Amino acid sequence: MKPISVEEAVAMIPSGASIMVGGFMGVGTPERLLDEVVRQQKAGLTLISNDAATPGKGVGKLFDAALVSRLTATHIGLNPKAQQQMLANQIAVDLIPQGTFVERIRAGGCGLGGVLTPTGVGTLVADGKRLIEVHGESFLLETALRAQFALVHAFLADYLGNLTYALTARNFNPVMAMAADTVIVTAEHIVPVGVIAPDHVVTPAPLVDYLIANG
Amino acid sequence: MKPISVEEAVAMIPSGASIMVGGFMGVGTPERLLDEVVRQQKAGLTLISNDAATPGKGVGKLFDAALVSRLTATHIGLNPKAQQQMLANQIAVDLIPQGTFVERIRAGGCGLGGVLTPTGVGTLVADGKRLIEVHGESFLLETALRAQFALVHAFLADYLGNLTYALTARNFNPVMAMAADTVIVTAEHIVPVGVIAPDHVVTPAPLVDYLIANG
Amino acid sequence: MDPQIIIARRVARELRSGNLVNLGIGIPTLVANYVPADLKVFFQSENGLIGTGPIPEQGMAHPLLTDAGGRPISALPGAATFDSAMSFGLIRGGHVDVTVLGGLQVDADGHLANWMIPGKMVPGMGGAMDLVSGARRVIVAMQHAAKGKSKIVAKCSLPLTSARPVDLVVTDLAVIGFARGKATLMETAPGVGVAEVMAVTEADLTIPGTVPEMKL
Amino acid sequence: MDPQIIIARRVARELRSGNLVNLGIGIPTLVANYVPADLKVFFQSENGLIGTGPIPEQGMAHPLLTDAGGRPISALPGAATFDSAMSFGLIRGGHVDVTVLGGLQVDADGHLANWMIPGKMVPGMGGAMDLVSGARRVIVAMQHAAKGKSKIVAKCSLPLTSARPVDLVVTDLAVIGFARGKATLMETAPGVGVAEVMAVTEADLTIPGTVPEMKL
Repeated sequence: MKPISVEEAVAMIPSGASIMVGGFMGVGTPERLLDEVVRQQKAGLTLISNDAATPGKGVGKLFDAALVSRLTATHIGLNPKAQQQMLANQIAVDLIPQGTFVERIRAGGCGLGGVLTPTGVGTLVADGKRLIEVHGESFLLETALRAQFALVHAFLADYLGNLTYALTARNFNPVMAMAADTVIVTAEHIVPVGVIAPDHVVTPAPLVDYLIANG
Repeated sequence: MKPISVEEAVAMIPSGASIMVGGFMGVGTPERLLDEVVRQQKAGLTLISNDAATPGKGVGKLFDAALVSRLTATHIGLNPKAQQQMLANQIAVDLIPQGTFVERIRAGGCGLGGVLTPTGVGTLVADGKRLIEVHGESFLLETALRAQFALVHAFLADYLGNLTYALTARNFNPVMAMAADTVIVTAEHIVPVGVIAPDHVVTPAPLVDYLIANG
Repeated sequence: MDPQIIIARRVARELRSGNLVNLGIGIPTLVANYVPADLKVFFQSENGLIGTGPIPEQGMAHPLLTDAGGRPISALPGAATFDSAMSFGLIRGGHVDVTVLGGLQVDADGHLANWMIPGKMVPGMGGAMDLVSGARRVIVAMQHAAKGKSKIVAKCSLPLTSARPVDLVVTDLAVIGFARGKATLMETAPGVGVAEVMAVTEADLTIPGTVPEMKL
Repeated sequence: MDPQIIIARRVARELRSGNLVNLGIGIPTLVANYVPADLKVFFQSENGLIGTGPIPEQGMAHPLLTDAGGRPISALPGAATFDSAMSFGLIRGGHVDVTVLGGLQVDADGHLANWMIPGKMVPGMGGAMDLVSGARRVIVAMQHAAKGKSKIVAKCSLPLTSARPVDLVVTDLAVIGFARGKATLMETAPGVGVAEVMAVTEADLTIPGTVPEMKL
């Protein structure tokens, strides 16, 4: 893990990059990184995020600034701007079930090619997907999902990069921290090594590439 | 969750049942439950366990008492009795890679039909399995694994059944606690509700059917 | 009684002690208000919490403790938090005993449509498809009709949420089950007759010999 | 120098600061003893720990903190523990930078056999197949020959551990790489000549113009 400024971190992300962003309706989202993505006007992004949050909050800021060109998400109904941009074909949107979304990312992070899920069988979600039978039951083959960058928000980070999360701000952050080529983390608190007990670490240090330093 | 005596708990397990037992070389194994399984002479068991531990320790006790008739495991090289029983065809043994073992159990617990893994492609492990290509890469289809009973060992259990695990005794316990029809737990310490912080719970209470009471 | 409250109160009677329950947004959320205090039900919020509590007192809300809509909630003693992989492992893996969801349409075979209206409402399915596929029991809580049109239809015209039929539909007029795979009138709301329900229901309903009145 | 120590010291030189490293049992375990103190390497034990420390002082061992063989170990400050799904997610997902494993045979194409001898040794593969499939770099640490027979063979006669070739083999006599897919003699052990290595190696080795001596 390397401590880095938010400006330097975002400067590494090219326009057109694929980014996974943690958070659920803006809760547990690395706001400082998104503010800087907007400031540096990184455009044409492929965004992988559970939802579109709301205007002005979390990944909603990326829609406010019209920086997203492709989106994989599970629900964007609470962000009218994202809805408008989708309906106006400014964004190519892939809406998928939330359990499938998280398993595809987990598969991407854990070296699996994909998973078989019952979710979506017999619905529009099955269109174009392989149906695989196991012991007489039908499942959809859902393939692994990865990104170039994961933007992750933690509660505690220690000097090595071990992470914990708080309450419902954990959500997609731990799986995303495994599924990207480069993992950039903001934390509410940076603490010395040993403050986080081994049993409480959720994301072990070697998964973290960059931690946004204070100040 | 229902508190129960170890005698009553094991009395629920019929001979010939399939049981998953947590632990890695006997570390993190519910010894009290296994002692009672031996005392009640539950025979013809289908055992799903990472290894065979060593004679006298962990699931090794089940081999000492010759109670196992089928075994799915990843490594039994450190238990000569299990090796002997396998070579004498007293036990049908399915040895599978450890990452595949845990993903199959996780799939069983999470309602997935299976996962695609690169592990074992081009080896003996691939015999009789479906090979599935995703984006030009080959994966083995490994199907979900469940049992009738999971015997789980925790570090802390609260009065509701929330569980935490200690250090390397966590291993397969949390995934097994999701992948069986009936989940029976022993804990090093039973503590009041609220002693375990929400962020530290690893196995949430609703997954636990029975907790072995003290005394 | 307010129609939504009839529905919420009736659904609450389906919950059992020890159940893990997931409530969707809208009417389902109201169900929590009518669970008897002595019933120990675990409520899951799919953004990563078991043990959701009421809206916090003024000044006590924490920005990192919210429901799936991003609104502040509290947590009860014995609550557990977890990531989304675990949350949907619980849902898909059959560990959620009951899910209560809103509906746009339920048809005579018990199929639910509740996530999109082509050309009009395309918000995404969120967790709905996993909940209907994976929960042990799926209960739909919705008004019987909208704008004078029955929401209990012969065949869903809207895209299905799952190929798996739901177990129970509770409306402001009736409780409908799917014994032997066909919509069956189980109960009527207080003061509502069987004929009245049939008149406002598009789907063919099987009518048993006796149809009791809902207990609320 | 003891052959095992030659191997362990040479392998240790392959590790870089920040690497997540998994050491197999046997000779690989010795590698940890030769990592320079200023090199910050994370060692994983696949039973659920990153940050393995040395064997505990007398009386300090804890029965719930062990290595993959069930033997007491310690944990360094900043250690992390996790379940087996996470442990193998790290391994299969390419998060382990280097794994060092023992071998029974490695062939000219870099294929490793290290988990069974049909009719003789059938212990199970444990984590070996996942490690070879998933780690970024696979290093085999083994004696060059056993009972006078080369372990660097033309073609593995024993069942393969993975279809994926290993990256480096370090023996008591040589370092062998697999540039362009073919076994290549990279270095010789101190005092060992190229001819001597070739004489005890069954596989055809590509011999570059210069073959430096191992630095230990």
